[in-house]
Amino acid sequence: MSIYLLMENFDHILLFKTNCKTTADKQLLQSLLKKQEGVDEWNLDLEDCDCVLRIITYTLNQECIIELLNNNGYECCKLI
Amino acid sequence: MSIYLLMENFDHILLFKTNCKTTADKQLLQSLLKKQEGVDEWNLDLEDCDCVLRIITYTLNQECIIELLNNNGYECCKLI
Amino acid sequence: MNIHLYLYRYIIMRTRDIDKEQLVKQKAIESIVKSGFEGFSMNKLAKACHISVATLYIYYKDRDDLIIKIAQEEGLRMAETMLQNFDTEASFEAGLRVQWENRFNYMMNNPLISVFFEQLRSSTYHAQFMETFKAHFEPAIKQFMHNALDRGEINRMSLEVYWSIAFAPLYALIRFHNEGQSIGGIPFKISDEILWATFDYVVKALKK
Amino acid sequence: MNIHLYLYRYIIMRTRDIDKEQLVKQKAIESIVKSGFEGFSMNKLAKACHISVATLYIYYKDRDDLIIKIAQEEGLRMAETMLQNFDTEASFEAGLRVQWENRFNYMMNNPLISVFFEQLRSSTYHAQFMETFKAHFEPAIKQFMHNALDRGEINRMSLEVYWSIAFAPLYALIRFHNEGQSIGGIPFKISDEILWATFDYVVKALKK
Repeated sequence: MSIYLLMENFDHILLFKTNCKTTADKQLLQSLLKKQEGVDEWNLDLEDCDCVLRIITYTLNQECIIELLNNNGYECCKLI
Repeated sequence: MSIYLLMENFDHILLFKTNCKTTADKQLLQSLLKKQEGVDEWNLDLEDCDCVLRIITYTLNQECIIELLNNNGYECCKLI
Repeated sequence: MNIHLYLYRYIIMRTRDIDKEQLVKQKAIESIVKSGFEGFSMNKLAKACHISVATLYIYYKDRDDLIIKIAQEEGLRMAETMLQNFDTEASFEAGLRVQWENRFNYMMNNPLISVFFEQLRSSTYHAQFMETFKAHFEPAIKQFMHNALDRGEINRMSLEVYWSIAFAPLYALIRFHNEGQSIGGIPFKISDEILWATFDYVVKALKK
Repeated sequence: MNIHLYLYRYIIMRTRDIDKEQLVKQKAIESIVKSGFEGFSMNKLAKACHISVATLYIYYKDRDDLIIKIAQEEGLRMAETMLQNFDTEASFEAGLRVQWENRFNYMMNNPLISVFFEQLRSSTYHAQFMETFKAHFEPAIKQFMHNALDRGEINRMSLEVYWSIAFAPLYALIRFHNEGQSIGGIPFKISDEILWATFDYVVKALKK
């Protein structure tokens, strides 16, 4: 393989560690994120211990999502 | 199979639940039971959660073994 | 309590129940198939059989002893099944046909057994299984192969070449059947037609 | 911090590293082989690759997405390997020989792959693997079989009969080799001699 590095911009992928553990949590998130403008795609990895929330957005920033979840009683922080 | 029941006497098999969990415990038991007259055969199931001690003896009774282990700092009771 | 009642209870409590022994063995295999040797414990087994752990330890020295005895017994049972109606003096084709019938029936009548054998293969208990199996099976099969070679029905070849031609196709079909699908997920159910069509190709391959 | 340094850091942090992607895939297969799909997690994988969990989630939506992509990629890789030097217009024997060579080399060069395939077979990811594999492999092999039938080199038979004669013996030998022992625990190492002796019997079975 001759090309080792491809430059790509991943700023539109926001990643969070949450405590959304159940399918009920996922449904609640569904209704929250549907109402939120700017969310192009999202998914929640229920099989992961960090319950990773992954959001594709070209307009929103991390703080905005963290606030949204916190306001609805969920823990949510940047995934490192 | 025409014979369903065979009468056998198993009074010579004594069974105990212990807290002998390690090979070190097993070695200590080895030295204790070697000195104890009347023990024909014995083994300790380290893979079992009850750490079952199984003793073949035609002369000793349960109390005798329980006392021996207790006196050496081990828990030991009849396996049910 | 009068002495007769006492004796009666004594006998009830201390009889070896062969039905129960079979149950223990059956449940042990089921449990090992379900959760592997690592997940298998005397405690779980006792619960599954509705007997006390102590009863298990009456018959088996420990977990290892129980598994070894089961492996040996299965080795014997497999050898006996494989030799049913097997005539060491039969022609190569007739003898191999009986081998296919017996192996096929054994696998079909013991749906858990192939998983259990796979587990045995990759365990330390394989040796005890094979020892018992071989002791009962090998003399007859050796005589049969010897006869087929003497009569010039087949060529001399290594055991692995022979086995992979003579039996790998049979076990592949059984596996497809057990999984309910063959190559690429196509639904599959074995039939006499498929079994014996495959057998004919095997015989064509091996017979001079 | 001046703007150039900032841009520099930005590029370093956000480049897609193809070597690292290969590492992730390799480690993922190793981890799945070792502890099964149940024991596999994004967290463990990130640790094994010395990268952050976030980096994994940049490229893969979730655990499922990662496994599906790996299954698809392996399906493609297997199809490509199996079709190397494979001429759909070749004679039946020559074509089957190339199939044996390619499958044998693929299995030998990828020691973990047979375990991984077994795991895929019994998982929900099997469909994605097979879809990709079939899309790339089937047109060529169908043309080859069609030609062999047209030329009257082999008889028409069901896919399962064909596969169990044509390939089950090969995979049996590879399995013996991988386990280091054959029937009854006899030490075994595959050789060209054994491989091609078995192949000759297979061809004898299938050719008219």
